[in-house]
Amino acid sequence: MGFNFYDFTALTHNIHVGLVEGFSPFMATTLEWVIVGTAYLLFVALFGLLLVYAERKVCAAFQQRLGPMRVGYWGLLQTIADFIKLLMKELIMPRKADRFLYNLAPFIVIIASFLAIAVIPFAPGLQSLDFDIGLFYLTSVSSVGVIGILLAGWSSNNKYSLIGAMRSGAQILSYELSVSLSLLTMIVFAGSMQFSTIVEGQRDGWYLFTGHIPSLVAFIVFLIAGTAETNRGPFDLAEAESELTAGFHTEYSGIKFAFFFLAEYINLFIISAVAATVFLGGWMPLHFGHLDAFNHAMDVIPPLVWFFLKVFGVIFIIMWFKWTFPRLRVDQILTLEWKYLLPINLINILLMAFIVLTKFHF
Amino acid sequence: MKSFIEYIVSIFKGLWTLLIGMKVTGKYFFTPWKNVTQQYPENREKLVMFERFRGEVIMLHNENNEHSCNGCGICEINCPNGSIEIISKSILTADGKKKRIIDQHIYHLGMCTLCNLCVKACPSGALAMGQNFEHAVWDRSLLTKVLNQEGSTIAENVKEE
Amino acid sequence: MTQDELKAYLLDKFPSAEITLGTQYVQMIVASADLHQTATLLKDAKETSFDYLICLSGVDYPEYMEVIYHLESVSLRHVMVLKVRTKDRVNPAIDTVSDIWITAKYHEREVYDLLGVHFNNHNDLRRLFLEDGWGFPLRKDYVDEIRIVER
Amino acid sequence: MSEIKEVMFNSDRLATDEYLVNMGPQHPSTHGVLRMLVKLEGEKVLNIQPHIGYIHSGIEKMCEAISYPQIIHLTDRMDYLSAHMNNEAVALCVENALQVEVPERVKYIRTIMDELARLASHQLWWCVMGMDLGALTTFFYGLRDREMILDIFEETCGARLTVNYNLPGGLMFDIHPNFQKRVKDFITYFRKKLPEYDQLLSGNVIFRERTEGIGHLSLADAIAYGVTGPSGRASGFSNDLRKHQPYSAYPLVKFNEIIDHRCDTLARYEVRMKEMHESLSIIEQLIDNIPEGDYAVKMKSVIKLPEGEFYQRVETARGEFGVYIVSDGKKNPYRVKFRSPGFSNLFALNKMAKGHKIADLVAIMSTLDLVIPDIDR
Repeated sequence: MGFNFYDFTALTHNIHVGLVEGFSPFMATTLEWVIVGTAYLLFVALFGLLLVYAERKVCAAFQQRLGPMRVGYWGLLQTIADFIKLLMKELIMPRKADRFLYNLAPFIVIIASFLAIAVIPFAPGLQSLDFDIGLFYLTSVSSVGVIGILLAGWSSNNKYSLIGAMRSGAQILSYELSVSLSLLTMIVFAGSMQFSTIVEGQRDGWYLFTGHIPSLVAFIVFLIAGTAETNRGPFDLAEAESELTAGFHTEYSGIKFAFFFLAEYINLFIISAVAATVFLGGWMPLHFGHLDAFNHAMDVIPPLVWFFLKVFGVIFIIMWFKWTFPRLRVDQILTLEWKYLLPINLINILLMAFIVLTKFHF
Repeated sequence: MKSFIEYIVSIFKGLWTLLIGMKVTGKYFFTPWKNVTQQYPENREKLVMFERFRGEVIMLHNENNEHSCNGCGICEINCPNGSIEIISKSILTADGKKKRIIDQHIYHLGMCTLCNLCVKACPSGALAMGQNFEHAVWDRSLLTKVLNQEGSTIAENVKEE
Repeated sequence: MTQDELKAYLLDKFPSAEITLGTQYVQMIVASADLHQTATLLKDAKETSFDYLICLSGVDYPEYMEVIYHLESVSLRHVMVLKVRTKDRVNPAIDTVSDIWITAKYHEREVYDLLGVHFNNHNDLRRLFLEDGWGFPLRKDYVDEIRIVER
Repeated sequence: MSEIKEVMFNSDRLATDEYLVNMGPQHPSTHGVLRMLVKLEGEKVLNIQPHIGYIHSGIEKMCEAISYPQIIHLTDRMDYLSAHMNNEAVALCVENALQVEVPERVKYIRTIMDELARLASHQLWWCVMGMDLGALTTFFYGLRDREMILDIFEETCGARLTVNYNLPGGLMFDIHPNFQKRVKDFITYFRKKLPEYDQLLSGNVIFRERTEGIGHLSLADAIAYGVTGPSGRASGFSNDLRKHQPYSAYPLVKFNEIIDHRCDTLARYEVRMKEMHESLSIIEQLIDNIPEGDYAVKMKSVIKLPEGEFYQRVETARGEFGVYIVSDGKKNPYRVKFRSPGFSNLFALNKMAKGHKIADLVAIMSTLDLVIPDIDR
């Protein structure tokens, strides 16, 4: 059972074979579920904490500050301390809140994020679900989260929450369109919705470079729409703290608030991971056509590192948006989608189809 | 057609202004050594307040534990919020005369607005503003201070009241 | 208009009012019955056109209550002080000028709140800072043994 | 089915109700304890009713019991961002009443300090404006630059915010030996930073979309509501007292009164941005020419004003500040009234924000630059 840092296929395959041989089929499947589920839970919790820390440090650097410095070396343990604090906090519920929906909402939000993370290919062999409709599945499950946000806003019996939830609903419903259409552009180019095929197709060059202008446009549109999808950056209307105090999660405290908070960062990761996979070649190292020496040098860096480098690059850009731009107003956010992004997207798809048909791409 | 061109131009102009904004924040991100944060409790040793900084009212004492307050009460009158109280006592001087001198110069830091009027008004220059600004205490009564030190006496050259 | 010209003009226009040249501005004291009419004239007349109410204050004098209007003309740049007095300390009432200068609406609420001067025809005369049932703290006979420490 | 139809089309059962939202007393964008009852229809603001008085501190009543130098230190606590101008208003009022002529040096220093305070106030306004619109980074850039002014204040006046630097007849101290150098350093530094402010916020397409044509306040309304200061000047209301009733060293300096006729949020924003440039140029004209002389004239230890009424107007960062002192010849005033700019400005909010979105209400409120203790007094 050799451990290969460049290809996890053998490792995962061996674990699977070992389980099937050692246990009954039912037990083997159950154990596989448990192992995969625990791995994802651990990854999400740790990566969420890391992202929160990264966000605080990045925003501090943009603002000429230092950020958290006290807990641990350079504040490394700060988010863990915050998490412990959130765990110990009292769960407060407004008296006239809809008890069931109020409790359900954070779980819907976080489950939607968990479902979406399942199809992300981290490295060769390190992907739990490799559908032939991977991208389709991802766009559909990630939009389930908005139901949780709407429920949270409605059930907590707070006027600010309700306004925030309604804003969020209008926003995510519109921007889902742009996300899907920009991904559709790339599906047209890649000819597949399966993540493994998409990544494999970028062996000789990332789609961002090989797809000419349409894929560049699609990338920019995807970044903007993705930022809006995650309720972040200049699109954080749903929790606009200068207008609605905290928007849809005003009334949540303790671990339920932590769920919303964590879900926001997982969504950020998912959007960045999809951008990295579809446009920047996923775990594929940076390759240029026939520069063999350069390509070999790039191959030395393991795919997992490549993947996270790209993801962090995209996350950094999205954070850069957030800490630079003022927030849009609710009608402007819809104007941007319906009057700018959507027409651009539609033309872009046509252009991409034309390029694919004429084989004009690299 | 004209409006279409305007539409296209507006997109690019808008994107350009956004990029300019990102340039500003990006410039600071990539020059982290220009950060302006002061880490306060850590830099306590190096932290020097300005000499005129008004942190609290203090009474100046020289090396012989002498101050120059003769207890005239002008600071008490000039204080806008009653944070100074002067308690005087009468003693017998060497030549047998009765004389009123200061017993306690009581200062309520909790009521003080640090306006500097008492220091400005003091005719003998006995009061001054101290630079200490860390006044947090666990008990409010600790904020009431006696400014003349234990056993201190009035300096020789101070004009008698 | 200079202060002297303004004084002469006002003396001509409002013979019944008491007009003096104060240290800074021309002062005009009108009877409370004439206030609304006088204020309208001061604002609308082309020669004066006092369209900007700088400040509206109330003072409680021993014999009377006084409301003072500092007026300025934006176009002509002259300032005058209009005063109106009422002897009634129990139920002082003065006509509102909030229909002439909108900002007076809130300044009058403040004067009502702190001095208890009632403004007739004011459409929203509620207390501004303090609770209902509080006294009128800027009156000289106001006592509050808990909050005011005499020195 | 008929049941559903009844619910859908019977207006009694599907009645719409007005949506009342309490903004404040604790709300991030009211910058203090201001409470507004906002009537909404969806996102649209129908009516705003400000409720004030949460930090009413009775300064006017307090003033009746204390002497004039003591009043000055209370005015620090009203509009703490224009503390120096407020102090100066009372000092000028007392000096005018006593017919005291202060030395030229005092006038120069007071004017420089005024403009520094105005700059500090506008800087804070700028960063908070950005924060209200969601650009959090502006907050730190504004505060970073404001720190330099506060250091100048701390070195010369002894305090950063509640400076209490004026006394009737002069100043509390002479300027610190480092003062001129520090101010000049600040001017060169800030001249470089101001274009950055424009790049970050003023030029930003999102910002312009958020502010252009929002919160219209016509000239007639501005005068009727008594909206002064930069907010009034953005409606074309020429009300800069530094020009119209110059005091201290303002008659000696050349500067422009910034007037904009666009009347919207963007105009109010740009008036303040341009005022920062004007303030810098005013300081530049004065800083090298501070005449030698005393920093205060000798006043009696107990200041008694002659019987009468005295009114002094000064231009603070927020607009026209007035002090009305009624004296009966004693050492305490008989009555003091402060005409605070924020008080009049606040009540024009309803006029401006009606019909706009909640997000615009926040933007409009931040361009009015409200300081709540200034309103409540």
